[in-house]
Amino acid sequence: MKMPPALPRLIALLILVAVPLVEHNAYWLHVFSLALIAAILALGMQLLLGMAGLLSLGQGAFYGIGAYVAGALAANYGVPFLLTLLAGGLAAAAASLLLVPIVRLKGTSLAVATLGFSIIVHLVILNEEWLTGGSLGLMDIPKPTLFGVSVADDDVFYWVCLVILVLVFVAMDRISKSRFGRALSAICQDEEAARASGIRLAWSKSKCFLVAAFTAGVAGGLFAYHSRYLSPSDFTFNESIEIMIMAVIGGLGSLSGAVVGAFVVVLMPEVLRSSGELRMILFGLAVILLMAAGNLGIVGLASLAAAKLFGLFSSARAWVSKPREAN
Amino acid sequence: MLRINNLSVSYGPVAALRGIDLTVEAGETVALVGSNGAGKSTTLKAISGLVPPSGGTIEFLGETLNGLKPEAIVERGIVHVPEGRRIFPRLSVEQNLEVGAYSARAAMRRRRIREEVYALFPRLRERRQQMGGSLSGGEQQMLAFGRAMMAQPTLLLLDEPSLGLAPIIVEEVIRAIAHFRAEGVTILLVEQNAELALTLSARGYVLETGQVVLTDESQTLITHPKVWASYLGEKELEDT
Amino acid sequence: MIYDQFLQTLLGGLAIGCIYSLIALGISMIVRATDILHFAQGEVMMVGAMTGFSSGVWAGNAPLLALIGGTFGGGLMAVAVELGVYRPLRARRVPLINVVIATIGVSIVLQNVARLVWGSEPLAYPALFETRGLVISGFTVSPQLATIVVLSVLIMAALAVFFRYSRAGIAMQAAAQDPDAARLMGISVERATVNTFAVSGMMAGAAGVLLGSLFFASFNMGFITGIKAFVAAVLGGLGSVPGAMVGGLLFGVIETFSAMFISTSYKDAVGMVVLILILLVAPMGLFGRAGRQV
Amino acid sequence: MAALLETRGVSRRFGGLLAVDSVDLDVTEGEVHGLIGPNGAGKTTMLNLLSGHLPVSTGTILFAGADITRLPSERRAAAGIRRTFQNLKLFREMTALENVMVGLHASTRAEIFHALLRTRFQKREEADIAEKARAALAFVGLTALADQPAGSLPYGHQRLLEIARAFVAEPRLLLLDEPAAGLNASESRHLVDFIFRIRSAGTTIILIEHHMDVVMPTCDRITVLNYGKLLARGTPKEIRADGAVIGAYLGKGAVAAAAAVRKAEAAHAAH
Amino acid sequence: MAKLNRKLRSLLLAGLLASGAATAALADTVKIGVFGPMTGDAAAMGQSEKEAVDLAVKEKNAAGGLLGKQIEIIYADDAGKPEEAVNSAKRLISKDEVLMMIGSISSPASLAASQVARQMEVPQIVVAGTAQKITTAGNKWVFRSPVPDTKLVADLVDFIHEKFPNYKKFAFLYVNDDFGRGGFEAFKKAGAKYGYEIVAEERYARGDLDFTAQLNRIKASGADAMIEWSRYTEGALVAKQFAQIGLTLPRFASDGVATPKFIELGGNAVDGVMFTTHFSPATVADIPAAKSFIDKYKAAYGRTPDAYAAEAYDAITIAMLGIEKAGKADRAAVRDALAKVEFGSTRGAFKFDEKGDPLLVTHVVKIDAGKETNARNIPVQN
Repeated sequence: MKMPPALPRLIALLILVAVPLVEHNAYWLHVFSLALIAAILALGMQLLLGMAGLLSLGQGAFYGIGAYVAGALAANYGVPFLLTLLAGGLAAAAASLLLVPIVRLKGTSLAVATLGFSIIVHLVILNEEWLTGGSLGLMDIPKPTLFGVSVADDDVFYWVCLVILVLVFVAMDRISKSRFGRALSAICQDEEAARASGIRLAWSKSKCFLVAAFTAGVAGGLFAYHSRYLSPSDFTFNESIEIMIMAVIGGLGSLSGAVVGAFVVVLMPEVLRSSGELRMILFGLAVILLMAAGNLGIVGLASLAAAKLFGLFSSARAWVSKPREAN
Repeated sequence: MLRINNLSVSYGPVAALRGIDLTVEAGETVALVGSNGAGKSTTLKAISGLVPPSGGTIEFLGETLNGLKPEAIVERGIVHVPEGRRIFPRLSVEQNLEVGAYSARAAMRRRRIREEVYALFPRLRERRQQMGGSLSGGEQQMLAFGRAMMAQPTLLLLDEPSLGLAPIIVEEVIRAIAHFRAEGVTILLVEQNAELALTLSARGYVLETGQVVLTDESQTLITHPKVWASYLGEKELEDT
Repeated sequence: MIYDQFLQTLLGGLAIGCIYSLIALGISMIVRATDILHFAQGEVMMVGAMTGFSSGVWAGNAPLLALIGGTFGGGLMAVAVELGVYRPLRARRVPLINVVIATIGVSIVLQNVARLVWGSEPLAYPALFETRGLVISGFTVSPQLATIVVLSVLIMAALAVFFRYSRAGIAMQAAAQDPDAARLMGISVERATVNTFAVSGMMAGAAGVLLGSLFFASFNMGFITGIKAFVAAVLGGLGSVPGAMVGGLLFGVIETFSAMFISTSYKDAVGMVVLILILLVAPMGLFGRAGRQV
Repeated sequence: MAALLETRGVSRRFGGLLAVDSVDLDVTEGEVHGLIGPNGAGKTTMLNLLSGHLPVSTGTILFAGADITRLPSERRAAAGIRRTFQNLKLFREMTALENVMVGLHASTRAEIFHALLRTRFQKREEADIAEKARAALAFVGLTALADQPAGSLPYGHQRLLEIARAFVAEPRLLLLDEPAAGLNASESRHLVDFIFRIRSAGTTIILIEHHMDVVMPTCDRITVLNYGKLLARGTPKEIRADGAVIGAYLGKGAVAAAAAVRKAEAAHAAH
Repeated sequence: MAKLNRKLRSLLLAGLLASGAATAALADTVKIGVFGPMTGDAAAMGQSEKEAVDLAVKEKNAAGGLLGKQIEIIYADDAGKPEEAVNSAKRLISKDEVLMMIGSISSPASLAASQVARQMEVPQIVVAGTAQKITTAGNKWVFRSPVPDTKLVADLVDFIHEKFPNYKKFAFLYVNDDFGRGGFEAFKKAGAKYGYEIVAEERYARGDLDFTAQLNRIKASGADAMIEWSRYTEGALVAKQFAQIGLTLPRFASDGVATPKFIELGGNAVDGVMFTTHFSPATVADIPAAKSFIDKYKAAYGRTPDAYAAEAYDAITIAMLGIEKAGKADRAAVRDALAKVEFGSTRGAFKFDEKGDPLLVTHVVKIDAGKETNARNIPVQN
């Protein structure tokens, strides 16, 4: 008697697909594309934090690595669009191997060690001019083309981002329902019991970092084409913190939550622009208030509200106790 | 003095106490015995306010304690020495004792009582600058008692004071309990070591899976087969 | 000449390190008492610097009043966020990560409110100390840095005395080490937590005044400094008071010496590499203990 | 029958405390071996040493003739040693079925790319372990609750679920740490039946338990620990009749201590 | 569900705004977008930008506005970040439908936004970004108010060569971002002309507080003089620590310190610093526009304007002149008109070169006893 969990997702997808048909404003399309890219980032973070419980503040670094690798390949060697995205993802994944020694750290120690990684990567981007253009940034990233057709128009690029987001979403969904995803959840909920079931912690965690880094790298590649100019100041550790907020705000552990969280974190400051001086204050207050939603997140609250609103059968109770259902 | 009526406590889905009745009169020492998980510690925690009752009432000197915070209950003279001693490992012995006399009713006379503690446990005086965590198990138990003395209880709740201690230390425990009794302190004692508990007490309650199954004079209980059964299995007893 | 440089670098590192220590102490105390990673501690420091500035200026450039004003400003701000934000969140039993993110929200709000209240321009503190270098038996010593080290040491000593002898200080430690046992001793854990925030805010506020007098006060001075202090606290062992002191000093000295001898471009990276190496050997930091952790 | 598990002089030290003090344990293949003793006797520590959750301080552990002393717990799990935990360590937010499927982790192979592409191999493996997991749930009588989050199950069912998670991997040795804790009388009786059925499936069991009405009927042999040392071993009947065991439980020292009480009280009164 | 509703609503709202904006172009105001770091580390510069623009626009509107309409300024905050600058520019152009844009302060933010300006064909006047790249990328839609760092540095080098012919060895200290890096690269290039040798290259990160390591190395480097490319916040700290470790080298600095705040923060430690700028109260004697600007600014905000304010004031003035000259609210016409603007700015006679950079006379200012003085007049030091 429950609403099929796929239905809200399907509706959301249709709306996302329709956005450029309804909204032609370049600014909004630009910001929505940015939100889609952020959603990819947040999905990677959800794998780390929501599924495996690994509080990593290194995602911003992988995002930067992906962006610079994709951007540099496109700008300097004319590598085609999709290949540069793949290269960005792979480079980030390769860089994640550097984190293997620290995956055994927990909680705060892991967070701060990965924060340190973010800072180091930022400094490399800033200081290695020969590689990244240094503080003056990486310019002249060409417009993206797909099989010889330009996909640089705001609406087309938006759809490209959306397709990649959907692919990543489906991938994460499949992972979460696989042996690997179960192992990560098990690690998250009880490491000792996971070991007692034969799960190798360091191995699984390293793989988790690798997949999340790849995702962030692809998002970085998209960002390179979205902005077409990369500057070190877009890849500070603040980025990592923002990604963490995205994953939590929508609903920890929920894939839809990650997407919604990314939209909130990207769109809210833009919507709040009209409030002028108070903009960031309101944003900060909103973040604090949303945290009161607990682990339900926005998606959990929304489905709760929906369930209440429509008096949907008897499912309300199940929605509360199982926010995961709602994603 | 203490009157417990139909007290129930649940931890999530698990019912730890299923409606127990219990009374302790002023100056008495009463033992609560029973095997692991019978609900002994939970009873003490409910009295001292650490866990909220899901039903029933706890009355102390005519006042209902339900809903009071632990720190308010301490102010009424109920002092709970928890299982596992729970001394503060990164405070010195002297600081631990100081914390014992934190409540307003105990703070006034803390210097004098501290001397009494040191007189009773000279080892503590020797080690008064050491961190609590660096003491041996026996010394920690002494410190826990000293801390309770500092609190100057009218009703003392003791949870497994002999647990994990060598027999020679158990004698120290007995000495400390005797001290409290001589001071006229009422004691509710939880012990797995039933013989010890019943030797020290006048009356006892036997708990099993959250219910009082038996209550009587300690002298009677000490030979009662049901007590034995609650430890080593009832069914087996029948065919012995 | 080279000794002179070495000593100057060391003194500079120690002075910065002292300021990190003061902030890190607060971060550590808060973690110990509540498990919260307080990302807004740097902003509390900033508020201290600002209120210190305002009270100092109001009182006609009085350094002592600036210090007092900053200390209390920081303390009050920390108590305000505890009572206004963290306690209500804890009461709702939200997961710890939510509270941690709320601290980031607090940091954003404080920074931007301070920008509106005190403006976006940096504020120059009145010269609290002599700024010219003093040459003592061939060594150039900055009285300003020396004063900061001395003041910080005094503040930390006062904190040690407070924790060691005062009933409130002992109660705060007891509540942090074993909240249930502390309750059984009649300690209100809620009040002890507020006290913890107050003391940690006061330390941060004092650090803000010292930092402000050494450099200047501005609405954005807290974030980076706060993050560095955070790293220092983890380096020393989150939750350990001596760890926070040593971690802060160590981090400050590493920072200045790596700028001196390794690379100014990568000086922050050196600190991070040291941090990661230390965590690999001692996952809980130098003075860390297993135990209450996130 | 051959010894499945042997320990030789196994000790574990925590700071100054010897929690387990050179214990020799022999567990025969196919038996239910009880491990009892008063609170704080070192039973759970011993179990943690056997499962690899704690490293031994000294001594060796042999499993099916192989030295596993240095093997980490996940490798021991893969080798066929499974356990439950005294304080229930379930994956609370996963469904009961998923919990049991995690138990089969070590015997499955599907990698990430299988999951991403939904390969036939992955689908078959998933169907396979889901079926096995359902069978295990049926075995403990939880079929109806397969899709409920583990954390929302009644306590007794959680205990059974944890056993199912350990049992589903068809371990050679199953370590049960106080499985009856928190169970009511009828649940305990159910547990006793259940242990018999696991045993008849050929699994060797080490059982830590306080509830003697669970231990006595199920165990073939019992080892008693006290203060970390081996106090006695034998059949349930022998153990019940052992004076040292009774003393350990009821406090033999206490009789002498009682005299001390009176003396102390008299002294205090005089003072 | 609530999520969907909200999204729908915001979409509807956006649609309404877009259609509203389309009509607004015909409406009764001339819209100019101004963006810069209103929050974040560079917020003080954004503040100067906003104040200067407000001042100019208020005055113009009081005098009847532009093209017979009032000027409406729409501010956008980019927090000094390129990513947000792009958002701001896109928003100003396509949502607010501004006629043209002014901004930003930092080079990366200005550069990133200039790509939007180019793509969407909207004129942009950069307020303070000095990276040469901004105008050399062949982007005809971008102009800038300050001179590029290459020119500024070349003028400084000429000045040093003229007044201090004996200096050959230099220590260069710079902030490790586009600004400092640009200054350093320019100095290397310009100094080569006179055979200058760089004996110490030292950098620091934005927001750093301690510079003793760098200064100590400079002290040991045997340089004749120190060149420093800092903004005034770090610059003031450098000056203080310079004094504390007992350095006495002559110091030359960038226009990043061309603000009264530098002296306020640095106190007597900044005495003796010589810096290049195009705007300083010390050099306004012959520039009537500067004098009146300073007076008006002081009257409005109670403080002396800094170089950022002057650059922003000139930028908005150029914009207004250009729009007036174009005679219609048409972006292409405005662009062409802007290129031809010539007027007496707060920094002297102003006109753009073919790349869109201004042709201005560079001044060198020496701080003397807490006052900015014109260093042109100092005697040659042998």
